[in-house]
Amino acid sequence: MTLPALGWQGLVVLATFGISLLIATYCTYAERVIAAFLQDRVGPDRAGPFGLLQPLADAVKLFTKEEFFPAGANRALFVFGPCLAMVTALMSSAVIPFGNFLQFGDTIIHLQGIEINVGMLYVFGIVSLGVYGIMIGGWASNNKFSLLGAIRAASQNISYEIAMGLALIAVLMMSGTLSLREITLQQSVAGEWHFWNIAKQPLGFIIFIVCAFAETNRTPFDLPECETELIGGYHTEYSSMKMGLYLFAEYINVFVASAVMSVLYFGGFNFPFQYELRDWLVSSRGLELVTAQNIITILGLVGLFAKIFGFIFFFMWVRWTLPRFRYDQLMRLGWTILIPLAIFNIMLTGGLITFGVIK
Amino acid sequence: MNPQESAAAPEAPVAEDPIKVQNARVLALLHKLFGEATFTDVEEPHGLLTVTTTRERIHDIVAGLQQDQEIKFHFLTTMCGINYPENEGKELGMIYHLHSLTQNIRLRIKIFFPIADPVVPTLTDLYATANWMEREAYDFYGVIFTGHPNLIRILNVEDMDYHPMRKEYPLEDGTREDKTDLFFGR
Amino acid sequence: MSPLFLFLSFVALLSALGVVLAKNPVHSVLFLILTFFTLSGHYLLLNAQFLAAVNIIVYAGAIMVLFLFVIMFLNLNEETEPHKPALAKIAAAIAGGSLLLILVAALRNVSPAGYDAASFDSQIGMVDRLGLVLFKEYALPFELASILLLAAMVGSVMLGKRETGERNF
Amino acid sequence: MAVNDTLEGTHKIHEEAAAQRHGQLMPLLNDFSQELTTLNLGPTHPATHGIFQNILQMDGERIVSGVPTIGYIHRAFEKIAERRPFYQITPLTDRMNYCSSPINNMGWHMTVEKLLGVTVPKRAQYMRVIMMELARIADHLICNSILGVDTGAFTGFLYVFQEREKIYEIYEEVCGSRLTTNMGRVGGMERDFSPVALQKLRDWLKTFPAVMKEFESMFNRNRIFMDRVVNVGPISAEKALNYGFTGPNLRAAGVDYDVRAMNPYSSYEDFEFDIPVGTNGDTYDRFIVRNEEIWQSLRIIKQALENLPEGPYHADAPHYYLPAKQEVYKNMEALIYHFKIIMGEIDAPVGEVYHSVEGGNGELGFYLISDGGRTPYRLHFRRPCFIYYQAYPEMAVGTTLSDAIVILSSMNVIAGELDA
Amino acid sequence: MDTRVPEIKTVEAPEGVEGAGFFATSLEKVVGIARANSLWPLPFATSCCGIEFMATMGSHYDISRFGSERPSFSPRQADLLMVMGTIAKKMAPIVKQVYEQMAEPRWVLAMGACACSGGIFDSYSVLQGIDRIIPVDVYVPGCPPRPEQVLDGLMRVQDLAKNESFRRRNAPEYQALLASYNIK
Amino acid sequence: MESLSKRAKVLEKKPMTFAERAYLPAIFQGLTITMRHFFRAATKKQITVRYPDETRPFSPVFRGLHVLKRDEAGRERCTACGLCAVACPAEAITMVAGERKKGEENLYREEKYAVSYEINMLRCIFCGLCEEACPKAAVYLQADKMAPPRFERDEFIYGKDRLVEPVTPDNRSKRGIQLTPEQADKLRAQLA
Repeated sequence: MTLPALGWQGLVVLATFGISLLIATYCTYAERVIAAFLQDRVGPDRAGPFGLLQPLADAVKLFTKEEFFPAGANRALFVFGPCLAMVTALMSSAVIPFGNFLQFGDTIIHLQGIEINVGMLYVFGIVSLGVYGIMIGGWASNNKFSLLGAIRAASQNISYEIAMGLALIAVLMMSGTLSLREITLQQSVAGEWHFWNIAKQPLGFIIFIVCAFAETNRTPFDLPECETELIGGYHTEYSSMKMGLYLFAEYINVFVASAVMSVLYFGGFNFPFQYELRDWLVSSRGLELVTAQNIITILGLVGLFAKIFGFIFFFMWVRWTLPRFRYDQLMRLGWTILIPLAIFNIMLTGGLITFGVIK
Repeated sequence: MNPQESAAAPEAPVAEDPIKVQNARVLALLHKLFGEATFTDVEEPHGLLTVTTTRERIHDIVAGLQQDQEIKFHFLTTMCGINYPENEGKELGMIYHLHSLTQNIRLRIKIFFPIADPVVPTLTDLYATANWMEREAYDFYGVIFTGHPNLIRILNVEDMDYHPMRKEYPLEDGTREDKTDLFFGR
Repeated sequence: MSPLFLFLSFVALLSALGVVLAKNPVHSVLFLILTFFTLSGHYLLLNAQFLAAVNIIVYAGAIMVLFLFVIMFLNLNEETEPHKPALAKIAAAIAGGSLLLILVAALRNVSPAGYDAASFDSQIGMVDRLGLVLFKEYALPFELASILLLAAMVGSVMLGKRETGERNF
Repeated sequence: MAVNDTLEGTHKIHEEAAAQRHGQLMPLLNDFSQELTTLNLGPTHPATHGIFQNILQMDGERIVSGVPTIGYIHRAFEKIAERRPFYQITPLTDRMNYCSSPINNMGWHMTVEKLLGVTVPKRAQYMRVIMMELARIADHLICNSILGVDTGAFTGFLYVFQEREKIYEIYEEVCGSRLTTNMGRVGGMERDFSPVALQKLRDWLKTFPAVMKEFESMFNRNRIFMDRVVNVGPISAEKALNYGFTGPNLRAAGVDYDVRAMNPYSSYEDFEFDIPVGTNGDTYDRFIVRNEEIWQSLRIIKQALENLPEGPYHADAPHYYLPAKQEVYKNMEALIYHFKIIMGEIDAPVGEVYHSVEGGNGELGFYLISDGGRTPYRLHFRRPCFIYYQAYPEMAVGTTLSDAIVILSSMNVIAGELDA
Repeated sequence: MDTRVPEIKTVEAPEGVEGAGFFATSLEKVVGIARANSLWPLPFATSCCGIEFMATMGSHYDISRFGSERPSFSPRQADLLMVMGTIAKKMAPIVKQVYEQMAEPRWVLAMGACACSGGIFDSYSVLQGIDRIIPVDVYVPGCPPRPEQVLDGLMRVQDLAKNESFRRRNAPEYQALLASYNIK
Repeated sequence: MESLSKRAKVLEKKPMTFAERAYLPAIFQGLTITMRHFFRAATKKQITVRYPDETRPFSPVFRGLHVLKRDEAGRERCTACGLCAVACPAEAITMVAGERKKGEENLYREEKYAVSYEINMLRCIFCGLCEEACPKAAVYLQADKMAPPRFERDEFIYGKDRLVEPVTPDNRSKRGIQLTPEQADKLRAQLA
């Protein structure tokens, strides 16, 4: 890789980072407005036009709020907890292929932070670390509600990781690669008709999305922080931006989960008839192939974000509709329903691949 | 005006007030079970049979009424204390409202006792619901229920040193500053 | 030896020491997780990406969470730590020393083989390669391991089974 | 205590005090083994809504024992009532079960009317029935939707709260206030239903069933919700009676005791309605019994509205019912009565009377002893919450923390009524 | 119909925070506006007023328009302590403790007659106004206040927040105010 | 237990069907309901009243802030009889009565008047008993005004300066006895 290309790639990484933060920030706003609309309300409308400055107000307020260290809390870990939650949340978006590539002359910029051939495992590993932020924070708070929240978070995340992993394996069996980019590209190959993975893996997708809800601690699986039982759960004792980091981390996780679902099951940056469109641009509009490809890439990028926002909306929609599970019911759902279903899905996929029904 | 009258015993003669008949029946039963001398001041204010007895008998009577298969006073509606400072030797009282759901008969039993010796047997062994009612009576009037599993204040703070519902204690907070009006004297 | 390797080794040793020396068991666990991270770093240096990721997922992401879970639940800390008798300390020192001795003796003559850049296969640590090796050459141990896991699962189900008459979990 | 202390410090003092005071009752509290933890649920916990405290002994997430402490908003109703003339007690009753204050108001008025021997005209009785059933709906709506909130579904709460707003509007048209209504007077209502009020009521009767159906379809057969509530915190009929349960909580246990049917007051005998009963008294039963009672209340309101008789809206009792304002300005006799009533110089008969109405939470009783003065000599309120909340520890023991919260909110414990 | 109050005063700093050292720089102004629009309430609801607060949260009034729909039941995260309902003497220490646990900047809104002054409950067991134990910034009269009044009260708190130095906590006046309540 | 009322309606708990056990139908039902509300909120008129900018209509009998009425000639109606203070359950009303002096007939309607009349709005529970108690149609709770929130305790003692309604006919409270148009015109002329 040439140095300018490396520089461009660095910019892409930075952009990914920035976009994650921006989306997380405005997720708080979206959450409020969507919740309000679902509930026949209007949501924040007094901070800036349509209340668009609401997240900024929240952020500034949180930054200038007094720091607290609860008595008996482990200070180092108390600070470390939210930092870890934030770091792990941000790390996972690095391998998401947000777009194909842009080509300017000889420089090719892949719209992906970093391409590694075990991308999916990377995401999975980072996500599995996310729970440490919650656990450490909850434990360091020296509060029983926090500890209960932390314990719930730990057991919930471990349990649902298994089902999630098993659901992924079915995708892997079809794709034969762990690279997210490869998986994306396989879902649409020029000249061939390819379905998105959702058509081949409907059951796997349902399992995956349920697990995604659980991994991001969203209703109906928001037991670690459920307000009516544990007050705030693991972040009960946190004030100021440390609490803000936890909230942020949750939204970034939602964003990443949405992105991963879009990439794995909904074709990532592919959109229907993209190659036909490219060919049409070249043939009828007289564009160069490179330019046409760049346009397609940009459109794909926009399309992927549309998918991601759709999923984020779905996350919020569900959150404001459903009651939450009880702790033991949640565990039972994970272990006795989702995991067997996921295993069945693997067997089914294996069978279908063997008999050549899907590829 | 008293709708309770309408739900009367069906076998009551037409001529008589059904409530009166029913009350007479209950009273007869009471006399039969516990003896006539046990009850004084038998009244029927607004159709509700009211008897007064002594604290020595109250536990037996309530237990007997609860176990009686004919009338089945299974339900302790409420109990409350009362304070008549003028009645020498009977300053404090407890008033029990029993209810037989199956026959829809209510019964009010009163007991009175001196304020210097406010000791009453508990009913918690008969009715679980008596627990807090007795704690409330203890809290408000200082009635001591022997045999109560946990006779401590329920509504007021633990370190309160008087029983506020007794007539001698004032209602007001005393720290209220914004009341300058003594003119209209309440 | 690249500086990265040196750095990772340094951190690995330091955090491994931390595991043993930390007073607070929670700190110990956190040091252990750090150790696993550095080990994963080493795997990456060895071009074993899959192993690196799996190491993080399985060890750091799952097993250590359980460790932490248990420690938090038991709420171990300095006050509740039972005093260990001197004999146990001496025995531990001897046992540890022996282990060190054996390790040193075993590794004394090992000379790390350099690699031949010409014949180096960059795909050696990749998933598909690993899978082939695992399912061809080591199929039997692999299946045996799965039986072991199955036994463990059955055992845990038995342990976790609800007593009759108990409500909820 | 220092500012940066743990949250738990909030109630540490209380915890210790409570542990001391419950020492002899709950040996567990003093002598708990390593695995048990003590958790303070309340007084400021979000799920305790009102204010009461539960000190729970937890084994992991399971509750081993619980000790409730109440009295955090004890306001000395009974003592205040001894110092207030009869008509000034109405605002007090508002604040007892504030989710359904009209029922309290009417119950109190009927008690006084019983003492005074005043007969209320039919129209006023029907008006009272309408307002009381509206209040019951409002009460049950809030209880059931809060149960939804406590299981994590906030949206249903906001949907039905809009209906509560509409009920508030009707209250406002009828009496001039939204929540603490101070509605009605001894002897009838303070004013007739205005045309606007009747129109609002009719409109509401048209739109409400759809919302209620929607609410039910969001919860009634939703497995997540059912799993949370079915067989959670059951109580048998015998136990419930022994604990003095009344109202929906008793009916959920299968006993069809309803004051409206057993001892009808205010013309309840004129109306057709069913008494929904549950089967085993669990949280789900309490939920569906309340939902069904809302439908039954709607039935009653419709009947009362259809058959609303013409006539005066208050009794002809010049000694007790304030004369019309126009009369007061002109008529000397009316002015004298006006003064006498306001100054509390009416001659209430000596006597004692117990009257009960079916409140939002059960049998709401008023035991009034009058010695002929301007104030009651003794006024005891039979507050259903206070009586049945004692059963809470027994219902919660053996369940999880989440269940305990659901049980608590399904019991509909209103702090104002609990502590009086 | 004009339901607004004709005589709303322009903003005034609460007792103890006016005086020297309280000049608002533009940064402080920005922070003030941000804080004003993000007041997370801690609903300390004990009785009737709590139900009216629910109405304020409800669809008809929607407190979220003011950025305050996230009730934080943990005092650490709350900016505004809304005391709603009767505070009995048994409850008083808890109110005080919750206030002490809140992180600066913190404001207190006493909602309803009971919290402000005891209301009709002039009895031995009721605290005659929470300002005997904690400093109150805004009083909302009414029993219970209408949601309109609650929103008015919230806007008064916003006014306070907008015009306040963010070094409020270190100001000697504020320290003196807290000291007078025996809050460390 | 036997039936007490003979009108009991037993609500059976039906066991869950397979579809219900599979979570999804109920979830989709819930999601459709909320989505319907979402679109209703996004398209039709919203329920929310944007308070300081819009206001909700109050009922004409709403019990809001007090007003001390004047009569059609602009004289204070209150005669300081004290009934309102007696009727107040919160004991929030205080007044000092005074004798009307010669030459004050255009100020006070009756021979006795309230020299000072104070309502403690923090104590007041807006129950309306004072309005009901007033024999002179003097004190009313306005339907269109509420007691505003304030920063200081002392500001809630409403004296006559804030309670007595303005003389000008257009600013009179709509509650209670109102001026006829002719009376208003007369008063307007008088003021001018």
